[in-house]
Amino acid sequence: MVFLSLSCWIRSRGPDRYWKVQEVLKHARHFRGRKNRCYSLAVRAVRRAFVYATKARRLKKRNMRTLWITRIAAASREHGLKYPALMHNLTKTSVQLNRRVISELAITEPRTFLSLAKLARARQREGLCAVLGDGREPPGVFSRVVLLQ
Amino acid sequence: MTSRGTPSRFLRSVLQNGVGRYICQLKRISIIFSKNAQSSLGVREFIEEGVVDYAKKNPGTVVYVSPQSCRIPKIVAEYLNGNVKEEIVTSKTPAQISELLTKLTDQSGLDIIRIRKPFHTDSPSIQGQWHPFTNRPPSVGPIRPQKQDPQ
Amino acid sequence: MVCVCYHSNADGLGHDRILFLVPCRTGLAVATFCQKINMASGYILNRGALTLGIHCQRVCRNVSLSQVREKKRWMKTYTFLMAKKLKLEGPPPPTPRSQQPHWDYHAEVQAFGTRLHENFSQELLKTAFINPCYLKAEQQKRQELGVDSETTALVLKDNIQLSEKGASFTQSFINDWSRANFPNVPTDGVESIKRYLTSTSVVTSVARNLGIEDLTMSAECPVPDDVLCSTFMAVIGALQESSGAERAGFFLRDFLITQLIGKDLFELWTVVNPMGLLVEELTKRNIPLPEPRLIRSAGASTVLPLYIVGLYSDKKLLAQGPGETLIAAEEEAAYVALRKLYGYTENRRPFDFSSQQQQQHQQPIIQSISN
Amino acid sequence: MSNFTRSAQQWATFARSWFLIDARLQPPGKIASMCSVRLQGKHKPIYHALSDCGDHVVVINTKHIAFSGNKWEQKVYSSHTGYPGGFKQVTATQLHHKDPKAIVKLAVYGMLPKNLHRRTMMQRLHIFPDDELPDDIRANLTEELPQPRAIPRKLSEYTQEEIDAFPRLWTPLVWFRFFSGLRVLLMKTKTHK
Repeated sequence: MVFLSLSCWIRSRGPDRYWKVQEVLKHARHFRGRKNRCYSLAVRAVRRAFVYATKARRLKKRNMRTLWITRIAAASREHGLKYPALMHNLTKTSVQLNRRVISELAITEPRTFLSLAKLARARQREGLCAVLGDGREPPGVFSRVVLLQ
Repeated sequence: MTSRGTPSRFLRSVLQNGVGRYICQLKRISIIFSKNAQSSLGVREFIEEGVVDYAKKNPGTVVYVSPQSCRIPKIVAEYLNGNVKEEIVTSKTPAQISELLTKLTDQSGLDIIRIRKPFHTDSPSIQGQWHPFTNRPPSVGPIRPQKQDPQ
Repeated sequence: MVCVCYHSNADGLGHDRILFLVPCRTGLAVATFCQKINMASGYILNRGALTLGIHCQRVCRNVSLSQVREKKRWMKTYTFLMAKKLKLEGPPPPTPRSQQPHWDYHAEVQAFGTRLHENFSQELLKTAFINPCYLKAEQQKRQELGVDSETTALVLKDNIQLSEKGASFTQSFINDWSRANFPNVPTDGVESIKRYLTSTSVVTSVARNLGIEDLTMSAECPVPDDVLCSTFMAVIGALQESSGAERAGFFLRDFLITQLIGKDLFELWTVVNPMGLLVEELTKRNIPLPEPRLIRSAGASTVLPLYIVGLYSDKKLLAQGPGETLIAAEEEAAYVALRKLYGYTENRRPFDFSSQQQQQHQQPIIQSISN
Repeated sequence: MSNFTRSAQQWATFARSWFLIDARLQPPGKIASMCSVRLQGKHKPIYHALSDCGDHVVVINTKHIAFSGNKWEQKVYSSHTGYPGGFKQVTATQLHHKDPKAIVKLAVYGMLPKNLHRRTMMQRLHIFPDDELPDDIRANLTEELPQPRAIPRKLSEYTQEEIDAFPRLWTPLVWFRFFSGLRVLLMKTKTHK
């Protein structure tokens, strides 16, 4: 009685973990320290990284928006206008550019941004004049509007 | 997948494709299937029904149909920039296969990796990029003790 | 306890491979080891078999459980072996696509024409792909095989004529096109644009991305750059012969001239002394000579200074340019002024790459406007 | 404008400029907030937190800063040496006498983001107690910033004509006589008691 297939089994010690380990290490190769080669450390780091990546997909939108706002604020300050004033007056003049486009305009097309700022400034003045009206208060009201003019 | 761990590239096209004229980037497609295996049933059906139509619709693509004794039927697509893409079509219906073929036809053959931004340009600025002196009034001499009224 | 052993004198070094089959309580345990048979072999054998038997009992159970069908245990060692082999031997030499499976030359050539939306005459196109080096190599091969050259002569024409024709047409077309599109750029500039567009690196990259490499008949397998270049020119020659110069012009415009997109004039044209060139140009146009002035500077005493130099001519600002040093800034300003003079600025009109039918539609409108 | 070579354009866009702020009779907090914006580069539309695009700021006349209220006596700067009993507290006056740059420096340091870039950004802040600048720094300057607060004029700076022309509600002399008379009267009544 000779078993031939039995001798083929002899080298295989348990299940082949190699591929499973490689699947994890593949995502950890750029990590720092032993995490990029030791499985037991890598598997935790990779799991954490995936969690961060999932959360960051949401966060990215938020962070980008704050970055755009910072940039627009910086650019509008150069033209002597505050960010809320700029955005509010642009929406009032129905300029429907979003913050990404406006911030890109501020970097790559400074003259276009300058004209946008001028537009917002003009609208701001107009709005102020409209509030002030013809300079007379409604009857029976005394306010500082007269003094401002 | 994490964004730092995966390779990425910018949006681009092969040879500015579409600027002058559009060229279908798929140059060759070979459908490898088995004549009698069960897993290539859908492929066989597709070859009976749709392959001729596909070839007529895309005269710029050479379609090779090769029956081999194989368990896993596949579609090998070769692109103009030299990339080769293999798609396994084990037990897929003819509709799915034709959908896959249209997808392969429409692709550019560039690596399918994360694209950093959905827009890209070689010359981003027409009016000139911002630099620290863009919005400054011109002045003579290096130092400007400028006494602007802070409007 | 039953021991079944058989000896195999595979390696003639006196080592014997002994295989023990030890029936235990749960199953079969198997052990191989090499052991020099000597005086004390009986004792050692006995002991080894005992310990291994106990040891293998556990191993064996795992094995019998985890032996799953289609789980490729050999894969790891095999891939490592293959990687090692690849590292030792280097990658295999590339084979031409025509010698790989799935290749029909006629269909490929036909598809090449339709893919590019051009009407090639098939004969000409096939001739265009045959390089003289291929013919030479083929003839030599036949001679080596002992085939009589007279009975089975190679009735193929090489592409030298077509290639020459295509090359001259390309030169003249690019020349005309750049003259029409950059009326202000001097001859040197046009020459350098032409040189860039017909340079081997650009033409080969275009040819590779158009799939000409597969179809080219060449003696060597990764087609050498100059052969690929001449093949591309021959394709243009074939196109010009089969469907006229206009179509060939459109072909060149769509595939070669698009490589200019995103390129700067002075990337292609190396000007050693831009200021001298600017002075020359201005004297030609009867504009007073430029006068460089430092407009702004920042961080002059640091290692990261910025100087902005303006070029004034007749008290009017011609151009300004930033730079790391005063000289670099002046040079940059001269470049900017030259770009403005030559009309190769970023805010120029984009090149006209519209298709033929669109142009025919547009032309009457443009004429009516210009009238 | 737009036709710079790419390398030159890059150099120009990311060049560092040098700002000059005169702190004479200015509140240190306002000076510090101006400084911190510019040190971080938040006044540029190309701002990015990772791109290190901050500028240099030169503050002069820090000896002459002005606190409002009674901050000179009440504001306390605390520190701890780390040893037992090493808790030090000094008022703003004491600190200012010891080092006239310290108040502005601490104010800016506190307004910068608390990260690893903070020390780098502080190195781009140059503070001078007087209005004397070394020549190498003077050569770098690109722009002087307007002061955040209008400097009030002292009474000694007004000319006599201006003082005379100033509208007044009462004549001080008459009122002085009236008050002194009143006081005498009150004192008399007190002594009577």
